[in-house]
Amino acid sequence: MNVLARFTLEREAFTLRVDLALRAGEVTAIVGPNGAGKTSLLRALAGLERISAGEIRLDERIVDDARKVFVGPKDRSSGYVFQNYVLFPHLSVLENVAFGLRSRGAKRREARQRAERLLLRMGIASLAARRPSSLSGGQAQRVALARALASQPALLFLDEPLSAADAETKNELRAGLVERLAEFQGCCVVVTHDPIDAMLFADRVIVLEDGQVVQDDSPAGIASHPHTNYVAALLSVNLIRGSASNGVLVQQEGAVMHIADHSLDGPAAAVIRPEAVAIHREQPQGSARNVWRGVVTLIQPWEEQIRVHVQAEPPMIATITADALAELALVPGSDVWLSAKAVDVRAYPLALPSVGVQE
Amino acid sequence: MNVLARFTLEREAFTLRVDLALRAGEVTAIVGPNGAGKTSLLRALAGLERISAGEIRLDERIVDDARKVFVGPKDRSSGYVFQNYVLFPHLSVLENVAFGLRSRGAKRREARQRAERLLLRMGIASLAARRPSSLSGGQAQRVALARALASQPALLFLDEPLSAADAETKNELRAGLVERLAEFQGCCVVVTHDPIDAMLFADRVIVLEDGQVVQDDSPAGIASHPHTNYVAALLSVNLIRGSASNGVLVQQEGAVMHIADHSLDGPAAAVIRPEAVAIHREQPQGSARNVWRGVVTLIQPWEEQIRVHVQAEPPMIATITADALAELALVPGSDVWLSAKAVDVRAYPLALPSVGVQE
Amino acid sequence: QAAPTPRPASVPVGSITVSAAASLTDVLPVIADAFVKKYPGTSVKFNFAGSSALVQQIIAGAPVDVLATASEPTMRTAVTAGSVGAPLLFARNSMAIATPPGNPAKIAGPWSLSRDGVLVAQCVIAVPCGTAARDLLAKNGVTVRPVTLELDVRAVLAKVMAGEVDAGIVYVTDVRAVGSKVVSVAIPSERNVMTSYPVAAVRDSANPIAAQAFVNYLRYTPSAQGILRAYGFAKPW
Amino acid sequence: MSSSARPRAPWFLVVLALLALALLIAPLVALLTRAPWGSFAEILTSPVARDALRLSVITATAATALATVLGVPLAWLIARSGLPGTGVARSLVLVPLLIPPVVSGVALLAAFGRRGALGQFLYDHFGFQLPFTTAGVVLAEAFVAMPFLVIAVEGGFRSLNSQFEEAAATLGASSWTTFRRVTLPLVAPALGAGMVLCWARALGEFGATITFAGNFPGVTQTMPLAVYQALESDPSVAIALSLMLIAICVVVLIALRGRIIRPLATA
Amino acid sequence: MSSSARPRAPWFLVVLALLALALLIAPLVALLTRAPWGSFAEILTSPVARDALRLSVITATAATALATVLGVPLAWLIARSGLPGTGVARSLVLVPLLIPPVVSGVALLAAFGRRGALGQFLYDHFGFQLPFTTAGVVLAEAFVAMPFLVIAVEGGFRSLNSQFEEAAATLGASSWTTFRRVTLPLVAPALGAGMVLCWARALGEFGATITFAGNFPGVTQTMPLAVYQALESDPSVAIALSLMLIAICVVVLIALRGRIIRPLATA
Ligand SMILES: Nc1ncnc2c1ncn2[C@@H]1O[C@H](COP(=O)(O)OP(=O)(O)OP(=O)(O)O)[C@@H](O)[C@H]1O
Ligand SMILES: Nc1ncnc2c1ncn2[C@@H]1O[C@H](COP(=O)(O)OP(=O)(O)OP(=O)(O)O)[C@@H](O)[C@H]1O
Ligand SMILES: [Mg+2]
Ligand SMILES: [Mg+2]
Repeated sequence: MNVLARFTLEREAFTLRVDLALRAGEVTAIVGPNGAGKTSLLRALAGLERISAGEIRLDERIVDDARKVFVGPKDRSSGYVFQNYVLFPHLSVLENVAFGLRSRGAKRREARQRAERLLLRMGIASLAARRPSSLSGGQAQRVALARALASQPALLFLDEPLSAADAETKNELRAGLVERLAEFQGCCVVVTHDPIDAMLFADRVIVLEDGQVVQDDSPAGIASHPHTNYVAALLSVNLIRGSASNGVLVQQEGAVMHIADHSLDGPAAAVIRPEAVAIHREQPQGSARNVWRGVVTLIQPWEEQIRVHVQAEPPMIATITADALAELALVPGSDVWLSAKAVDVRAYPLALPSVGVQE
Repeated sequence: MNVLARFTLEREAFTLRVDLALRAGEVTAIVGPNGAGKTSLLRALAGLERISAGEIRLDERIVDDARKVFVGPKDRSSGYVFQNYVLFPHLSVLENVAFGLRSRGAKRREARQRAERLLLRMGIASLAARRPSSLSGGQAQRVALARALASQPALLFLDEPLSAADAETKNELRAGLVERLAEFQGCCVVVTHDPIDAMLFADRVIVLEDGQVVQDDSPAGIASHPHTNYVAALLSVNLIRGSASNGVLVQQEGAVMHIADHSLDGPAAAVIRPEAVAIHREQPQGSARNVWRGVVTLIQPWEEQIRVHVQAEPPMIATITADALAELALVPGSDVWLSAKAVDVRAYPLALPSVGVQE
Repeated sequence: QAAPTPRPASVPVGSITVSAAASLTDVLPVIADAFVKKYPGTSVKFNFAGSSALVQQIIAGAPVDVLATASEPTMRTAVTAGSVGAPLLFARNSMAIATPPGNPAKIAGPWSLSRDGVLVAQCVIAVPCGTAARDLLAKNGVTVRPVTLELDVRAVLAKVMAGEVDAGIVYVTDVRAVGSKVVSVAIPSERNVMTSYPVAAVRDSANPIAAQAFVNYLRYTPSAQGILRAYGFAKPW
Repeated sequence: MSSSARPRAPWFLVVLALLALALLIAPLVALLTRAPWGSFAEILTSPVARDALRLSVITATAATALATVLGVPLAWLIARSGLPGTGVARSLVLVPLLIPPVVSGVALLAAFGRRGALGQFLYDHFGFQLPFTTAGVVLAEAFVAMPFLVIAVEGGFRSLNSQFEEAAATLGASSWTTFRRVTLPLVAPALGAGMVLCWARALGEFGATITFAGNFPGVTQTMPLAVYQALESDPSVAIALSLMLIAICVVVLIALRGRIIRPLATA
Repeated sequence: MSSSARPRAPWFLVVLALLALALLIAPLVALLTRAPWGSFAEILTSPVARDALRLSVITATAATALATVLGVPLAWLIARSGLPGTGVARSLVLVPLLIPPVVSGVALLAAFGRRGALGQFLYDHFGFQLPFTTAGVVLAEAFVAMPFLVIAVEGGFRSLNSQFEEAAATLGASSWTTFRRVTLPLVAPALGAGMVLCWARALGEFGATITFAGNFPGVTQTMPLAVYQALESDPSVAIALSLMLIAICVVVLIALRGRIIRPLATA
């Protein structure tokens, strides 16, 4: 099923404004900070929330036009996996999974049989008789997914499906989800806080901030050309935004950064990978074109290396080795110099046709 | 304050058994899977739960001996930051922070003034008059910390202090916490699911699994010598456990792995970093001593590279480049060969004096 | 004829409280006004409730001075408990049949009550008006199956007024009190039964002189008896 | 077994709570001392007592059933529908709590009596009258006791997380299916509590019953009416009957314990 | 403003709910049609009505205060203390709901009357007697109405997350401080609901009051007693007084709305 969503949803102190087309067979990830409107978007698409203006179409059929037409969630043939699963506590796992089939008119026996087959396929047949309260987070997640998939919806919504799981369970669930979503023929939307999930599941990533779509791209596009600080932080890279001309990127705050691409002109952004930022205790006298001062705020081990957060203009995260850390004798509060070669400051134009960053 | 905890805590289907000494000025991280008993341990130390046998001493004073002696939480001079903060919803931020001071006998004015000073020091003075319900997760976390610290406890317990925050907020909070904990003179215990936090905050990491301490070491020690699959998964490395002799590590399941260290003998574990595992479509004819078959289960982008999960004996996660992925044409379900050089299989003895891994 | 009034030992003054049966709610305040007029310096307050509740209260030490009940058995309970002095009968009442306005069931006398389809309300035997109703029906030789046995006579009357029943066996005084809201079917005195209202001074009274004065006033003065007559009560003798 | 370490109760509160218990218990104990223990068995096996007890249990149960069938939808409407006028409806629910029961009886007569606005219609068209019938007792008890059920169940609906209903809707359940298979099972504890309160109140109902339905042994004379009647002739019999009523209730409550009384409040 | 998309109410439930409302409203409307509108003002301004109203409001408020001071600790003990015997205490709380109010009056006389077990002690040592005084009215009303408060507040305590109390304990608060500064403010909604129910029940109390405290105008004659007395002489006056009682309650409830009635159920 294709989805066309072009609407505004207003709340007391919050407005969500989107204009999206989602295609069948495509998995779209929605990422964004707390309170950006990710859940609200999903709820509006699923019919759990009414929009204030605009319209939502499923395959040309208008399901919400903010006035008279409103098709309820039960008639949108959508499956929803809630962030906290919301399994029915008074029903067994099997009854939970059979619920949607029964609701859509299947006979009791047939519904049970189909639910059993699905549980089997998803490898959780042994849980059939259990109550949701006795399931671990990972098992509950699988049951919630089975429940949503049981009646073969054309639309699937997943709201932070992995947030409750611990590290090991998460990996296990991730593998299962990837497999399941690859099978899924409909249109699927996944909300997540986790960059790995966004990259892993999605054919397309939509970044939502403060009720606005600020970026809408392939996972690779998002990863290589982050538009906002939020995405940069998500990907653990440094982002600088400003205006480019003659090989120089000027930030609004006034900082100047040399870039390799001299042809770039106008609004632009640049990413600097933490590995490309060097730290010095004295002002460096090398070939690096960009050199600036700062104060260390945080030192954190990261994989086999060390990440150093530096408050500077612009602020940076630099990755150094443990040896380098010891040699530099850095502690939070140390004054340092940063340097980055122009060639490592990967710049790209910011302006996009429809997605303006209003700030 | 030093803590001596040598006790058993029994629940219907769960037993927590610990024998720990925690030293003043030291930050201890507790990590472990869901349901391992991390929160239970903290609660017993704070006096929110009674132990079933054994004893807990704070600086030689017995505060719980499972029989007659039981010193309640209010007399253990401990501060507790709950996982979900548990700020008092009917009090303002200032009143929340002043609560402990008032409870411990300070006059209203004095308590307010001290609370105000603390808010100022923690950079949240502007929130003083707000109600907890209007705070963002990050702000609430800071207020909870301020509240716990206000009456200058000798013991500080933090239960997953960052779990509710989004990626960006998390980084910001982390920086604040590191600073705060560095200042803290007492004994501090932090529960976390996040390896970064454990490495970042802690002088010492205790791994709890199924109510047992399975590893108790420095962050570096844990990182280089994980003892269990949980820790290995946490650190994103491959772990093999078995018995070593003559440069061979034999897994219980029967798989054999060549290691560089020929002197190792008896129970041992080995880690193989994902980068050290090579993937081939055909059986490789190289120098690698360890070669075995498997099936790809999951392919996930990770930083600039790709992680491939392979179901094999033993199972592995391998990191390859995007180019290699394209060249090998891997999809979930592909049959592959794995190889690892003996020199990359870093083995170490497993047996520890007191912490046996009962499985 | 007027009975001789015994001379009070001294002049009654001060306040008294009278516990009285609910069926005296209308008449007693009027008599009390006359009493106060006769004995300036006195005042009378009332505590109206069911007779048996009043007796319970007095046995439990209620601060009242006079007890007036709607039947002799309840008064006897109080006397037996030693809570009140010797009772005097101060009024009697006879029975009447009340019907809703228009007398839809065409009740003509006690014998009509046994007709099929006539809904009759009466009091339960445990209360005075129930005993009287039973005696009345026995005296007239009719067997009636009432639809309800009310716990007090006003409840019977309420059912009649609401038109829920076709007839109710009540006191003459009750019919008079509600005026045109019911129709009264009179019962000739030779076929009727009488009940008595006793009054007594309470032993623990804080104002025994005024209490006894009120008892005597009620029983013996023409003005009190006149008011009682005006409200439909019969002479006590 | 470890127990969660509860804070010790402040003595202050314990003293007040014990005073409260004393206030509740003292009259009960006093009743026990006044009970005619010698003739107890005789009183309780008398036909009047048996009839009244049977009728009380039947009518209180029927009234609870009626109040449940009507009250649960009302509670749901007030708590969940978001329809206009629910605020007014919520106030109206409290009215039977506020009027003295005897006046409730008068009001019921005015509405459902043979000459009452609705009762006349019933009588003229079906020859059916509610007063003086067992059905009338049930109606009077339901009128007086329904608010307890509605208030308790409304609380249940209100504190129920609406996510469960949303989940059911996304699974294609109609609003009636959702109500029957999700909402109702989830408010079971509150419903149980409400039904217990309703049943207890109906069992003790006196004023509205006698005023509306009258008092006839075997038809409309429930236990409380028998108690009143006994009070007129022999208070000790009244006490014996009251104790019997209490005993039966306590037995029922204990029998339902865990299933209903425990979650009574948590719901 | 967007509104959360609520499912439409099944017509079935709406019909039943409207029937329930009809059952509750019809008697009230019928009462209104019977009210003596001509002499309404006169009746309501009569000294008897004014005295009774004043006394009713004062005693119901005092009884609510008493029930709150004693009942809140009792509810807390039952819900939270974990002391043995709380199950029994919880059943005992329901007893006043179960006994007919007049029997409650008899029981109160047996316990607190001048010849009663406790009353005699009070009278002999302090020359103080409760029955037939305004204090007695308060006691009778508190006895009958306290269970409502206890049940509502116990529900509040029970559904309160104990984490808040644990947090207070880790901050060094004694159990009394915790109760006063954390627990009590957090159950405020349930407490409000309980107090409203308790007040309404006390305001309508009749049987226990007239038996235990008598029917003395200005001293113990509350509105329901005045209604009863009026019923003896002029039922329309009784209806007028009842309507006044309802009106006052509704005004009070509306005045408290949002503060108490709204959270009534959510608590
Ligand atoms: N029921 C509600 N009433 C009023 N405002 C709401 C409601 N639910 C959410 N909001 C507000 O709407 C905005 C968007 O909320 P939403 O739940 O969609 O965010 P989100 O992106 O899902 O955030 P998170 O990552 O925290 O789940 C927020 O500012 C939030 O405060
Ligand atoms: N109140 C309780 N009653 C009974 N069992 C409990 C209770 N609380 C926790 N448990 C059980 O005790 C065990 C340890 O729980 P605990 O909360 O300490 O785990 P945890 O390590 O903090 O897990 P998580 O990472 O999920 O917070 C679990 O098996 C859990 O099911
Ligand atoms: Mg969300
Ligand atoms: Mg935990």
